[in-house]
Amino acid sequence: MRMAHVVKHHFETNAIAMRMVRKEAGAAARAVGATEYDAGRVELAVCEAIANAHVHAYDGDPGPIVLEITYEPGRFSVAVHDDGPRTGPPFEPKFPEPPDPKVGNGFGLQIIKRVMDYASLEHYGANGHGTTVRMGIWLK
Amino acid sequence: MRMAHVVKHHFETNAIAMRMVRKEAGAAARAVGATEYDAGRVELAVCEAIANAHVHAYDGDPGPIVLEITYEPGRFSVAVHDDGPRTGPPFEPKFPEPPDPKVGNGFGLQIIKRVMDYASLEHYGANGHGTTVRMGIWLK
Amino acid sequence: MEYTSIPPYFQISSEEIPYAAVLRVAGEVDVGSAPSLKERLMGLIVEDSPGTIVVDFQSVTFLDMSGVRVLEVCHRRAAQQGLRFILVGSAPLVHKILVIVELDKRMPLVETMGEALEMLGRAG
Amino acid sequence: MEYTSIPPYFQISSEEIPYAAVLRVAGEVDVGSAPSLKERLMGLIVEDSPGTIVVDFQSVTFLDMSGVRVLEVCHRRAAQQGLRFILVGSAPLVHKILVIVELDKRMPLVETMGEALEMLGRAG
Ligand SMILES: Nc1ncnc2c1ncn2[C@@H]1O[C@H](COP(=O)(O)OP(=O)(O)O)[C@@H](O)[C@H]1O
Ligand SMILES: Nc1ncnc2c1ncn2[C@@H]1O[C@H](COP(=O)(O)OP(=O)(O)O)[C@@H](O)[C@H]1O
Repeated sequence: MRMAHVVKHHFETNAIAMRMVRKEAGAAARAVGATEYDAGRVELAVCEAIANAHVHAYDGDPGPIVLEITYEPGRFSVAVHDDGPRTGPPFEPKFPEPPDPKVGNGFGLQIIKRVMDYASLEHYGANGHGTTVRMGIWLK
Repeated sequence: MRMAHVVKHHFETNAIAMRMVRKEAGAAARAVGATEYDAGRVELAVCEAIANAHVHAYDGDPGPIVLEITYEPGRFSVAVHDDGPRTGPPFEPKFPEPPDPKVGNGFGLQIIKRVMDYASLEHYGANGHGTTVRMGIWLK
Repeated sequence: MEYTSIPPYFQISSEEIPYAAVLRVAGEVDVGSAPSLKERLMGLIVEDSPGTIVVDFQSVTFLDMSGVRVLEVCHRRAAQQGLRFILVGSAPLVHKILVIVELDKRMPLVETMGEALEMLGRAG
Repeated sequence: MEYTSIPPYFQISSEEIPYAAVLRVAGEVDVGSAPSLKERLMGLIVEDSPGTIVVDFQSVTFLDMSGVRVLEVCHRRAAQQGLRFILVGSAPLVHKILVIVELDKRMPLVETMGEALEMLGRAG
């Protein structure tokens, strides 16, 4: 049996909670054997995923996030769920490839994709079902 | 207005989740300015509170915990809620004073009380309502 | 979105050297500290600036997109004023994000202050 | 409750010196690593042990009640066999928990290996 060990984090998108949670994700990764560099990758990707939720799902206002950390032997994964956008058009549920340096779009997701060992995006439309970013790293 | 910044952690009492959460609590404290020593105090107290829930609320089996971290300017606090004991007698909702070195009882709570700047205990009887330990440190 | 109530986790200092202004940055550049970085950097991009702005990132331990955006906008402003930007240092992960967003294609990225000074010498 | 699947965050090594067995412990002693500490400590408390067991905690970064309980039970077993226990070192917070549980009243707690060796000299 492969045991999964899960910690779910519920918080609102305010600057200090976002900082605490980013650091917590790094600490959780270190706690199960991630190197400093790998914990840094997790912190950066978590930071960008939460920032996206803050900006795109909640227009920069506080809104609820559930960040789920899962440890299984050999891998450490994170899912970031938001509940938006409350308004605005649905977006393509994929990582922009290539990002558009002119409008500056697409780099947040690009960073997530490039620093993590795997990442995916689910979007459930504009009717309040929200967006989930799933990502993870392999642990040696 | 004094803003409170809250992160709620939901997990089960298994060894790895308990380790991750203890480290997360320390990281959250550091993220808002706690010294290494103060973050260590938080880690130790969280460790003992979760261990108590694991042993006394759930008889050493996995059971649900909600650990709530709150940052407010000048203070960092933690509440640990469990949902037990499912069986067994209700216990006195207070910190044993003095602890009993012969039976080895009371040192977990004693440590919490002595390493944190404040701590309190609420117990809601043996009918499944559970126990809450609240504690915190002052930040300079 | 600045964190007004938590202790600073970001330090910044500046110095003038021949042909350049040097901005030394240490700690974490994130959404909470990026505004201070922007303010200090913009403060160096003024009429009577020396020809080059050296941003020393050797002691930066974290950089996110909000920090990258500050570098981008300040670099653009500097270019408009005919000033050159050199970015020094950067830990492996900081370097990685700079490469991902292709900042390395838009401004010189060197590893040490020595290399930056050498570039100044060549220009000056 | 041992963590079988995560990398070790706890190191232990032992050495015999005149009149004593020394156990050097490093890293975190918690519910996951306390069983290994117990096994190694109990392994030193045997018939032909030298008179003293020196437990060097100078590199222990975390100690919780499960670790304290191991020290207590091993100390009791050692006493039954006429062996002495000396605990060396300990970071401020590790020291604090030892004082709270009053282990400092039940076994000598010294700060350096030098002090421990001095005690051995006196006993030996
Ligand atoms: N959590 C989210 N909720 C809604 N839309 C999102 C979310 N994350 C990303 N997006 C959409 O994907 C696009 C690309 O995101 P990203 O790569 O982070 O670049 P940027 O944030 O700079 O636009 C965004 O512009 C936005 O439309
Ligand atoms: N979360 C909890 N649920 C139920 N009972 C608890 C809980 N925490 C503490 N207790 C009770 O308080 C007593 C003292 O706890 P503690 O100081 O940790 O010492 P110990 O765990 O060694 O008994 C326990 O023996 C137990 O009866």
